[in-house]
Amino acid sequence: ATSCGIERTPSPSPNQTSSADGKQKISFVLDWVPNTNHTGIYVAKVKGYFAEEGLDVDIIQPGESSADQMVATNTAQFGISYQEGVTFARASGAPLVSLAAVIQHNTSGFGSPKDKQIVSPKDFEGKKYGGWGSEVEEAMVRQVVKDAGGDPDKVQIVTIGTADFLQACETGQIDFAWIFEGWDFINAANKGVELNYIPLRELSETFDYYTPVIVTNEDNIKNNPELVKKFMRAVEKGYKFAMENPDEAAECLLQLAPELDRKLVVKSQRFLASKYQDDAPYWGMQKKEVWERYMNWLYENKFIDAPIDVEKAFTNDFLQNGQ
Amino acid sequence: MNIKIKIENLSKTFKVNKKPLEVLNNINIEVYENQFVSLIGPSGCGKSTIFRILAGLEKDFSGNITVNGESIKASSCQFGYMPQKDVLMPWRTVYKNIILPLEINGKKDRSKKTEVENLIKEFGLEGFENFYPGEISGGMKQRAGILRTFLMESDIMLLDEPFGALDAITRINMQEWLLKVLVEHKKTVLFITHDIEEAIFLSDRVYVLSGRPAHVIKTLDIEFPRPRDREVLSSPKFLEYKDALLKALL
Amino acid sequence: MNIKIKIENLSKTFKVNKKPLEVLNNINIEVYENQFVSLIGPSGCGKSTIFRILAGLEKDFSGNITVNGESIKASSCQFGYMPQKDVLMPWRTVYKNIILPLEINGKKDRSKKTEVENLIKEFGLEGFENFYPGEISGGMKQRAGILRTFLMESDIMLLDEPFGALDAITRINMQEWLLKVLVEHKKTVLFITHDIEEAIFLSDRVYVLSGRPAHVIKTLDIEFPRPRDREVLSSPKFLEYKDALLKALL
Amino acid sequence: MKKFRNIGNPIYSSIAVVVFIIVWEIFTRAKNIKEYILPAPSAILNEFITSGDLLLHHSMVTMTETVLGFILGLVLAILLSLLMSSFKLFRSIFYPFMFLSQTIPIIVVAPLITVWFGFGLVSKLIVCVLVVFFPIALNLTEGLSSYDKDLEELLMCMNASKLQIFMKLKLPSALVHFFSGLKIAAAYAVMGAIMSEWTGAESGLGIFLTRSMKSFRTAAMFADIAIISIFSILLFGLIKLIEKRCIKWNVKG
Amino acid sequence: MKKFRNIGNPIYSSIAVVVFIIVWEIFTRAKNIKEYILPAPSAILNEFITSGDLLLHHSMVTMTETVLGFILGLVLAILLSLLMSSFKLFRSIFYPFMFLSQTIPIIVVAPLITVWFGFGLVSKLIVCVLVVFFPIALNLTEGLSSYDKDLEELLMCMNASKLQIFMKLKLPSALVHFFSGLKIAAAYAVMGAIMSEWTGAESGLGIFLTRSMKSFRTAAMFADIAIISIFSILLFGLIKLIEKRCIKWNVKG
Ligand SMILES: Nc1ncnc2c1ncn2[C@@H]1O[C@H](COP(=O)(O)OP(=O)(O)OP(=O)(O)O)[C@@H](O)[C@H]1O
Ligand SMILES: Nc1ncnc2c1ncn2[C@@H]1O[C@H](COP(=O)(O)OP(=O)(O)OP(=O)(O)O)[C@@H](O)[C@H]1O
Ligand SMILES: [Mg+2]
Ligand SMILES: [Mg+2]
Repeated sequence: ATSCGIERTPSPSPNQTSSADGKQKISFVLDWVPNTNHTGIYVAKVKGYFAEEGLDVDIIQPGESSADQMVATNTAQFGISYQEGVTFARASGAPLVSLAAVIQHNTSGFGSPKDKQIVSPKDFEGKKYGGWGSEVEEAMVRQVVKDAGGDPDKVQIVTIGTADFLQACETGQIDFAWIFEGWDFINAANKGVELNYIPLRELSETFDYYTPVIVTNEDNIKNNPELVKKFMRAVEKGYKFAMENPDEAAECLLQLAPELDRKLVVKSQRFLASKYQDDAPYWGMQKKEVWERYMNWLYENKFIDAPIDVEKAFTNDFLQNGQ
Repeated sequence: MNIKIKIENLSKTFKVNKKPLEVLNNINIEVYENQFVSLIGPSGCGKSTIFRILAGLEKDFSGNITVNGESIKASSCQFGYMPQKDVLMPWRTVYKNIILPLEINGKKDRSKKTEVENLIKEFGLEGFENFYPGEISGGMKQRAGILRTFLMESDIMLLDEPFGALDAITRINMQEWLLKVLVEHKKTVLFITHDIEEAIFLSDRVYVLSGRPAHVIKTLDIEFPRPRDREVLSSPKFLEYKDALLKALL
Repeated sequence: MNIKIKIENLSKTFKVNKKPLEVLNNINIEVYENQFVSLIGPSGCGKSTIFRILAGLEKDFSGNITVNGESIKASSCQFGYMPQKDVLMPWRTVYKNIILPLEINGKKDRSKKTEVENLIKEFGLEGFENFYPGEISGGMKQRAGILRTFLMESDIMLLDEPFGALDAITRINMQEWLLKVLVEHKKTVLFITHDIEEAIFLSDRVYVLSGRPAHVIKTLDIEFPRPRDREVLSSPKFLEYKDALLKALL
Repeated sequence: MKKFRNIGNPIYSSIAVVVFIIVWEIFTRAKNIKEYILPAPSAILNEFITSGDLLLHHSMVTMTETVLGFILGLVLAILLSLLMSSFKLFRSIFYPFMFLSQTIPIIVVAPLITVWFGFGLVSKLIVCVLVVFFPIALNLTEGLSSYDKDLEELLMCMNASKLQIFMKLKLPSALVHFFSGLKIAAAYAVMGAIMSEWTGAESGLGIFLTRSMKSFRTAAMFADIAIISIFSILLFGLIKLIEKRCIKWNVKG
Repeated sequence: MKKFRNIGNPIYSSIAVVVFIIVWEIFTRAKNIKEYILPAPSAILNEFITSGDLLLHHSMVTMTETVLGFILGLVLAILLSLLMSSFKLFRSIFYPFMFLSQTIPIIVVAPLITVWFGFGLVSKLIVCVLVVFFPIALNLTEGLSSYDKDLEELLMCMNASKLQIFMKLKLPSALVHFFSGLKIAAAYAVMGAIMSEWTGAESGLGIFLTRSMKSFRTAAMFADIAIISIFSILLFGLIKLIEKRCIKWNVKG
């Protein structure tokens, strides 16, 4: 069976045409707008690491919806996803494989304006949580409250869709929300709003999953390991550069995505520089326990019909220059 | 006798494709109360334009028009006006088209209803009340138009070639009806026709208009007494009138 | 002489609001080559309906119709047909409306152009070529319609009250033109009118139709020689014909 | 021959839809297309069965929004068209804003709308109405100025009031345009409700849609879309029915 | 009096827009509204200056998509309308699909479109065309069946071919409807291009929009929306201009 349904042979993919200067043209699809999670990719592109490997990478921004299908079908050879997405994708048979954890630990958590005095999940009781409306999200919030000995039913969960956390807080519509430390938290600081922040990784091991991750599909790994190796070598180099030179890395990102807020990007980059590798022996390493723990939680809470084989969901084989 | 309509030095020039088209040139017409006045003249000379001006549908003319002693206002129409082209609403049945003026005046009461039914019978439209305009003949449309005009209940009627699509017999019936209305309802009628005999038979006075730009080239008072019957048509006086009008037209 | 149009036992019933309306009842009409045949009859009797059937615009009739010896087909029309209501395209100028048949037949060449210009002059429409239908008078619209029908260049013309909105003088001109065309172009004409004198003056034969449902109540052959001039109008024979037709109509 | 504005025989269209579904089923099976790329109709149908209750629950929410939004949008559109065709100044001033309102990408302003008007019905209705009113208002406004000028003159000669001219002439003349607008709006109405759920909602087909999308349940996503389509078609059918009653005369014209 | 279909005096509408902007500016200043809730016009203007080059670059991309999409959508709409008004069977079969195509939420199927048609112009044009063609096709189809039946009969008596009846009668009669459809489409066209960027893009106003939104640059986001609006208005103006030339006679009729 081929990985992609429609008359498209996975290898060589028509998307892997050669560009004019003989480089192999491939597509990399983001999960969101470009941000500091993606810096390594941008560095690799700007600094010519991809070119050194003979690759010509188009970095593509999708719409509001996830781009996992594009990678699963090899429409794009590589992309950004997150552990939950890969788990769901694999549960439904899509052959996504995670190649690297961009950030070693989950850098998201619960943020709230200082004056709300929310410092532990127990304080969530009687407060309004603004979420984007996912059932998984809701279950996780309830879980952390329960873990902290609170009554999850006392948390009022309102869906704010795509509304911005800060705006929603400002107008008094919510009290706290799930935010990214390296993005929303820093944005709030920039805007002069003081926040309380409870990192998720401190609340539960289960929820310290990998987000985001770099993904490809099984076919590339099986039939095109050279390409994957080349690509990951450049990416790894990019992220290493970003760890060492956050300010210059931020410039690389801003060069290709100048629409972003410079102040935010620079600060965020400085924050993330130490978070990429964090306590891991090398950048991008993924642990089976992390994959398993969260997958099991999803299964126990009936979000997936059957456990998936996490061994197939990720690989560290293409890290550390493929050692 | 009161003067009902007084048209003084009426001139009108259209502008089409930036070129002026002089249509009316110093028209003077007087219509007295309960009089029947006809306009005749070559096709395209400007007869309908006079009516449209009276009805307030054309602005930009020069001259003076008074109706019942008052200058006409652009926004209101004091006439029962029947346009040359029969304009019926295609989405209304014949009956609904006819009673449109009653709807507009809010006079759709019971007593009216029987009056309208009788008129429909008299006009030979019985049985066609629920037909749509697309389903009746040209002459029937015209009769519906006349009836509608009558129901506008103004004491002055402007009729623009009302009998043009009617056969001889129906036309005679309609002429008789019109004369009856003239007497019974004390109406004043201004009438356009191409039928010279009709003009003479019906009118107290006939204005003959010249070709474009139209001016009055002859004013002929018809001195047959009222009520008239069709015998006048064969009187020598009638032939005299006819000759005079034909000569003026040629 | 060849028979051009043969209508045998033509009957037609409309259905409106589920009730049948019998309009034509066993009509028989014959028209020979180069003949001028008129239909007269009370308003609403079914004259226009006969034309519409001939032109292929009404299906569902009973009876037999042959034109040039062949049964008429629903999909095509072998006539120059002028409907009773003048239908001009409001978005085309008078000129563009007139030459529509030429456009359709793809005959818009140079020589045609001068012919059309001459006709426009003859029809008194000179100077109005670039007017839109909303800017010309009722009689002018009718003349444009006649001209357009002539340009359909069929050897048989069906004219439904073509002169209804024309004044006496213009009407005479148009009658003369029509007779000229009849002779010069060897046309065959089927004609509807309400003007009995016109019917007699123009026709070789006049059919008188009864009221609805229409059947032929009189067939009158007019035996004036051709070419005719207007003197026949005052001949005793003419008055005889007129009386006969009037009697039939009453 | 004189049959008028007919979307055609519903039998043919039903057959066409059925054929389309069968071809789709065969295609996905023959080509062995993965469910997450394009689920087979049978898989979608299966989803209807397994997630039936859930879909029903979400549907009810969205239908309510749609119906409310459609009615409000309709009322607004009629009101605006009346004002615009009655008062030139209003038209001059308002027409550009009406047009501009459509050029704003709802997806980006949805969060702002939430910020301004809070969560809940108001924000949702604003989005719904924004989507629905425009095609109706534009078509109706155009329609209200395409009447027979001769008939208007006639009515003026009868000294009909502006309201009477409107009711007896302009409105009937505008009906064809009006219904064109309604049909376009019908196609967008359910989508409008879906978008309105972006302003924050707990249930609704839009929520189900994003949830199934994010959890890679493509068949469920298609089941959701199918419901959206079916409901749109129902709305369309209703409008068609009303149109048939209203513009009956045109069949005869 | 007989002035016809007029969006009104452009002076009034310009004044109205200017007044609107001034009120907005005063409002945000007086109420001291935070820029990230609602930026003042001056802040947006400032964004035009500071991000001018960038906006221009992205604009060019989106304009190209819009123009291409609009033209293609127009052509498709005309083609479909022709087919639908000429062949009853085609109409029966196709009308429902045309309608259904509008009920599919593009935002969720965008990735699938990319999977089927790849990154690049094809996917984008599909989305653009999908948005643009519908209002035109629906209005044109309705328009093509609202002609004067008497004129049709006349043409039939002249033995005009179907094509001739179409060209000389149906098309001119459908123009008002057609332009209504075009105007609706004009309002959606740029939005369509923006949506098309959801299928994956590197530049375009849609990309700028989400990037500025997600990095909390609300003023930049509004500047982007302003460009979208301005371009839509330009498209509308162009259509208005063509309409004026095409339906000139109606002013006189
Ligand atoms: N709206 C208009 N714009 C320009 N010219 C017009 C307009 N209405 C009428 N005319 C011109 O005015 C002249 C007189 O037209 P009018 O309809 O008054 O003639 P009429 O005497 O009623 O003719 P008929 O006996 O044929 O009905 C015509 O030449 C016509 O072209
Ligand atoms: N489409 C139709 N549907 C129903 N009835 C119709 C239709 N067309 C005509 N009729 C009826 O047929 C009858 C004859 O109409 P037709 O137009 O043939 O009369 P006509 O002899 O031409 O009259 P006129 O002299 O008034 O023009 C009328 O009673 C009319 O109501
Ligand atoms: Mg006239
Ligand atoms: Mg007739």
